[in-house]
Amino acid sequence: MSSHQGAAGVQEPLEVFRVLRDDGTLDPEHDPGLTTEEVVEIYRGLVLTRTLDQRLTALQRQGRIGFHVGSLGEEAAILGSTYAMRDTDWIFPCYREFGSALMRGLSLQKFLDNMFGNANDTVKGRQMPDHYTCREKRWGSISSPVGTQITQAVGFAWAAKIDGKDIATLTYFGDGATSSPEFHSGMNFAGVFKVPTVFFCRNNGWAISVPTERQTASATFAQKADAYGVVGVRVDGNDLFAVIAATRQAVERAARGEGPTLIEALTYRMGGHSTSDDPLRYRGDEQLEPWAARDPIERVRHHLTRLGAWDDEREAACIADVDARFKQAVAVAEQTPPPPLESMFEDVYESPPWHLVEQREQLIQGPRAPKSH
Amino acid sequence: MSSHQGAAGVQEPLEVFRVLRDDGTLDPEHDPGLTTEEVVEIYRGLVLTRTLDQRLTALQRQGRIGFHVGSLGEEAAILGSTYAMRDTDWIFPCYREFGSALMRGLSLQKFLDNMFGNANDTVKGRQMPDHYTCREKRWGSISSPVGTQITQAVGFAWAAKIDGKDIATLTYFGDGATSSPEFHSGMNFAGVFKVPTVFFCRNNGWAISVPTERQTASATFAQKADAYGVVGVRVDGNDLFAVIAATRQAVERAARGEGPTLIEALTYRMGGHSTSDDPLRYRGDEQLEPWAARDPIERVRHHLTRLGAWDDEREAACIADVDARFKQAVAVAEQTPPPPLESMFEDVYESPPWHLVEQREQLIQGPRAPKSH
Amino acid sequence: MPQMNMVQAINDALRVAMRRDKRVVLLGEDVGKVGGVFRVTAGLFDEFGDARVIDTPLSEGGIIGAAVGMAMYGLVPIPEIQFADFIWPAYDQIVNELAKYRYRSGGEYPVSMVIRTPVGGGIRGGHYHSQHPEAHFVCVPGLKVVIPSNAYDAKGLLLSAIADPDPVLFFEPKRVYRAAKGEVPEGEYTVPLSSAAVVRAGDDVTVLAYGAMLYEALDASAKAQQQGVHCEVIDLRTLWPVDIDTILRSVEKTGRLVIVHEAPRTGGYGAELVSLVCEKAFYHLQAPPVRVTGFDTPFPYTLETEYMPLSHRILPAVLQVARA
Amino acid sequence: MPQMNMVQAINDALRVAMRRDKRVVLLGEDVGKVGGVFRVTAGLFDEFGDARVIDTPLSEGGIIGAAVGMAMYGLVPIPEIQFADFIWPAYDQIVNELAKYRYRSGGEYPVSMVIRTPVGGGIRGGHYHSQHPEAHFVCVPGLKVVIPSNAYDAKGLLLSAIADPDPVLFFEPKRVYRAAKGEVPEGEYTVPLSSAAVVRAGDDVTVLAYGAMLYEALDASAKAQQQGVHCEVIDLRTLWPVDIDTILRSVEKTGRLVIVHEAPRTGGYGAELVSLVCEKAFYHLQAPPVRVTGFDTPFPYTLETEYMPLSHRILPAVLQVARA
Ligand SMILES: Cc1ncc(C[n+]2csc(CCOP(=O)(O)OP(=O)(O)O)c2C)c(N)n1
Ligand SMILES: Cc1ncc(C[n+]2csc(CCOP(=O)(O)OP(=O)(O)O)c2C)c(N)n1
Ligand SMILES: [Mg+2]
Ligand SMILES: [Mg+2]
Repeated sequence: MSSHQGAAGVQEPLEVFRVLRDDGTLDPEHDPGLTTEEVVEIYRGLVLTRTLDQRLTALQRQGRIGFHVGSLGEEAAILGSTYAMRDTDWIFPCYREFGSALMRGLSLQKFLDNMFGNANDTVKGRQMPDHYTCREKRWGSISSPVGTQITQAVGFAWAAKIDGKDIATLTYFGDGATSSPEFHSGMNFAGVFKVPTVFFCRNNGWAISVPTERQTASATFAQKADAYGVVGVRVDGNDLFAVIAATRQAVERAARGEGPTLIEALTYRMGGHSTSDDPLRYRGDEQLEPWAARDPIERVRHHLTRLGAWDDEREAACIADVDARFKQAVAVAEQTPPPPLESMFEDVYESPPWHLVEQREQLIQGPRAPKSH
Repeated sequence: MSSHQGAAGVQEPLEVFRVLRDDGTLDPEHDPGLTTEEVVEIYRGLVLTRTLDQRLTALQRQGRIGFHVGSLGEEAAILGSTYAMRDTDWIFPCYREFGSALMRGLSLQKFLDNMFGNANDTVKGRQMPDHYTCREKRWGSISSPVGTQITQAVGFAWAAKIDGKDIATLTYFGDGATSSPEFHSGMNFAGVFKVPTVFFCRNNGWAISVPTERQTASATFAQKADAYGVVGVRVDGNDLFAVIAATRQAVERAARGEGPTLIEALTYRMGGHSTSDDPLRYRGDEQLEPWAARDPIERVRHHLTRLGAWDDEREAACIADVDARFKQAVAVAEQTPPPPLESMFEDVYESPPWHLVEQREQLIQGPRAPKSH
Repeated sequence: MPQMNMVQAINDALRVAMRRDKRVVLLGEDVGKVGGVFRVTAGLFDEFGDARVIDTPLSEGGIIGAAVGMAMYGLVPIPEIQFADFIWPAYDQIVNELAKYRYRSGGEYPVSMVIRTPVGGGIRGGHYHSQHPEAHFVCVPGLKVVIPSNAYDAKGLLLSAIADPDPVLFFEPKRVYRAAKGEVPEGEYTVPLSSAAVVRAGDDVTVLAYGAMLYEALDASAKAQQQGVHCEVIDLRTLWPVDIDTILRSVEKTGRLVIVHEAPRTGGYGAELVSLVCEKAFYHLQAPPVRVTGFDTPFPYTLETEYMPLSHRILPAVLQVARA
Repeated sequence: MPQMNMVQAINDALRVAMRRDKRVVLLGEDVGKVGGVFRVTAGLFDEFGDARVIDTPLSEGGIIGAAVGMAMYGLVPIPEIQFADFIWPAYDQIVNELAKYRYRSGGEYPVSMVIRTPVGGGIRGGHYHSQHPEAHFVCVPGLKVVIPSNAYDAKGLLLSAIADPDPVLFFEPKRVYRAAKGEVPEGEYTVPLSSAAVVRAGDDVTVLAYGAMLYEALDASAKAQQQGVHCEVIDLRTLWPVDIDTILRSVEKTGRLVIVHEAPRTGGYGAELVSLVCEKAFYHLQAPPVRVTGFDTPFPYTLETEYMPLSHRILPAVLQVARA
């Protein structure tokens, strides 16, 4: 059976995999079988993610941080897929998945340190906000250029395979990134070498102002898998349980040595591209409505409420808790000084060659910039 | 109907389109309807192409030219597709299609001038052999880097579309080139903007020493079209009539405003990658046998012989004619001096800026290189 | 004459060119409906439509490759790369194709276009929204490299670049996109390529600068003047082919040279300027030429003002060279 | 000691590294079964198998991107780019990712590898099989750039590069792949990075060269000697970070400088050398430094020996500088 037929055999191309029904119950055939406690735990993460998004956007509007790129509306796709990966697996992020990093164990404080680019920032104030790193949690390094992490995720998982270790990688990217050369090479190499990578495409409808129909003429992103002999699946990205189930299947496939999976998570970017963007220039708010009606967090809440595991009181307490922790972390981050001058010259190489030593001295001996932070 | 289904509707992915039967007759349903004279004319081109290939390889072995990259076994795919394009259409070649250029009207003399890099070479002795240009025949410029012509062919056809002209482009590339970023971007842009480009993939089994199964895990190259919402077809590349019919359909589709087509022509590289390559290092000669049995030129000859339109005598005369013309062209090319020194500084810009004027004077006033040609 | 900032002046140049010549088309990411992430193409989609102001898929290589084909056809493409930091996926098409097309085809296929892209730091963009990559293009035969420092030049240089028969990299110093305001004539006019401007006359030290750093050079020069050092500040405007005559005329007068650029020092464009001056005016030099540049590190975020060669770093260099 | 040419020496270095360290893997186009189009990896596929000597699909960006991921995992990838002319599709991964990884991750993800690629002209390859692109990499903070001129150094430098914690571009001058023969020790040894070699001592003119052009510089220097001009010829071996001390020591002695490289002059690496010397030894210079380089055109085919800075062009430059 050709891989073409193989992929088609799994599902028709336009079919969307769903588990969480409108009435809040789960399709028993595909229910990933989480305990209620586990679902509550993830739900708290969803609330944390959304609340932080709102608070960070406010901080940016106040001019206290320079930038934020949020995940409004995409929380279930992001947290569900990260949840489904094993602890031993590695995540290669795009720039929109702070919810994933926090779920993996990046501390809120470290996250905020990065948003302020202070001396405690894991990336030493060298990158924009939302470009932290968390190696100890097997979570990658964020690059602004679109798509570059994709081939890297493949190389990492391929290396593990060469090394005989059962480790998979998951890489996040958007619909726009499917047009990048890295998507093409990453999928192709993964297909040829049966690399255990999960390609997780957040199809959120937009690449800044460019809509998906301008990104590709293919009917779906999932079907692109077929061009690489890779299995592709299309999942309701606003359905936490479907995302978990589909990602788990992909990891299991990887662990069985069957290679990569492309998951297209159908979701929607409910905010602007970032705090620098004004989506009203190119998109009417009415376009949000159908998606608001299928809000990924509301849907889990409905499910939990039905089970009696959540209510307004717990919701309020949860948000209050986030707010308190956030306030505290912001206070610390804002008081932390900027990285020291000499840190600018560290990590270019393992140790600074003569020219960087010279330049470091020049900077330190020289006058300070007037608007230095 | 989604494009996925559309493409699938045309043919099953593994089906190969054929017209010329083993007995030398044509499948009447798909017969492109050429007159016998037309077929004879193309056949002469096939013989010309193959004979030149052999003669040029010999010249290289004698050290009279530096390099040759031939098309042994791929002649029908190359000439058939060029034949099917309208005169007003443009060809964006790879490096292996001198048969196409000659068919379009590049003179044998100009071709040989390029092989010798002499003063009459259309590219002024600046590029390696087999890297000529023929704009007056709407035939592009050859680049050694794999795949770069693909997006350019798309841009050209797109420009014609913007300009309201009924012009299509055909671009040649190999199976290896499908892994390049240019294939991905070219197919994607063409799909999104419904650009009238014919993507002609010569699947000749190899990218130098790398076999197709190392190039992609997809069962066919044609099915890659689907990832871009583009129609893909798989054709017997050793069947002149099938290649002509499939390419004509693609051009007609383009002319109707229906956009691009990807044609995978199944053929085989019967020689080394180029005169620099020794295929015995990675491929047994027995692998050639099934393909030799379906030699694209023999098959047309069989067809013509059956019609009484060709015989051994005509074959011998045809080859003798090629040889005579070749000898004559080589003699002229070999006697033609190298390009003048100052030509090195032309065409970097439309007119040489101060620094190139300076450098030109330095070179001309300075000593000559000992091994100058 | 209307007052415009650089964004408006570039927008105006594009409009002028598109009105006059149907062959001019814009393409890039977000250049259409939204008018560019810096609003440089604002309003052009509405005026000229989707066929001439084209939002493309996210592929810089595809954008430039397609533009090469468009230019071969006879259109005049003006592709935008959203940030210069994202030009690298198109580098192969630029270096191996665009720059060499005329040459490699023996003149049969001249391919020209203007690649517009915002460059430079000072907007808190970290190392992926601050690069200033002129060195990567000046070293490629066949390309021209242009960078305006003010609104008037931006429009005039862009109109020259669009009319130019060769491929031009048109760098837009985004730090002064809005700050560099001035009078800009309506309609057609050009500022010729390869002509530098002496923006401040002086006899003591020649300061070569361009783009956003020109203002820093001017600021430092004003401060140097208070200490009795008179700088001649030259806005190069075209980086390649550079206006060597204006540079030499100045250095022959001052005998002292300071070069300012944001990009890292090593292998930077400043090295070429030092070398050219040494080759052509060595015996006029009374002190070693000095480069005031970004450091040899990726562009940082929090410390960006310490990284950049701002006035506070130019001034001591000028004084040192003057007194050497 | 066995005699080896440069191809054999590099092959031997790879074998030594792979035998000693299972983490070392090779990947690239045609590096496997066929052993590379220049046979540099010959025999390694047979010895180490398909998982460590990997023929990849045709995508340089994929090769380097995957190698970055492999290095993050902890392997020691040695990707090959078949010709340096084809490195541009990987330029984004090299410039924006590989070079910046350690920095941008605050040191959490050091990513090192050795990218091997044949460079330079003289093999009748025209402009797509002759490029010598060091300038495009020396200007990128975070990269190291190495180029041997002989078999001994090739092996020793490659073993150093493989052990180095930073990413290294390892350029192989293909014009002398087979001609540069010499004694090469078996087994392990290293030639340290960032150390130049004085290959000919002299008091009159310092000549800086590297790779295939070193032989041309030596030839010109021998001829200059017959005219009474004594050149000190330095093989730079590592282009960045360059061994500045060795250069300065020589220039402080000779006061005269000639730089030779195949790449085009403008924006070339020679400009950085001129600038460094001017900054650090200006008052020792008794004549303007001269660059003898490829011309500012794409690399031609028929006229390649006229294009390249061979001995016949170096000699007059040396004499001119000596007598200036
Ligand atoms: C190579 C590259 N080109 C352009 C950009 C500018 N840019 C940043 S995000 C973005 C859109 C990405 O869209 P998508 O991949 O769908 O991800 P999303 O932002 O929707 O999550 C663009 C064009 C970039 N960062 N990198
Ligand atoms: C970008 C690039 N990488 C590598 C090469 C070296 N190279 C030349 S031809 C070739 C194989 C191409 O194979 P394919 O596309 O199948 O075309 P074919 O030669 O079989 O016609 C390679 C790797 C190149 N020319 N360009
Ligand atoms: Mg998106
Ligand atoms: Mg092939």
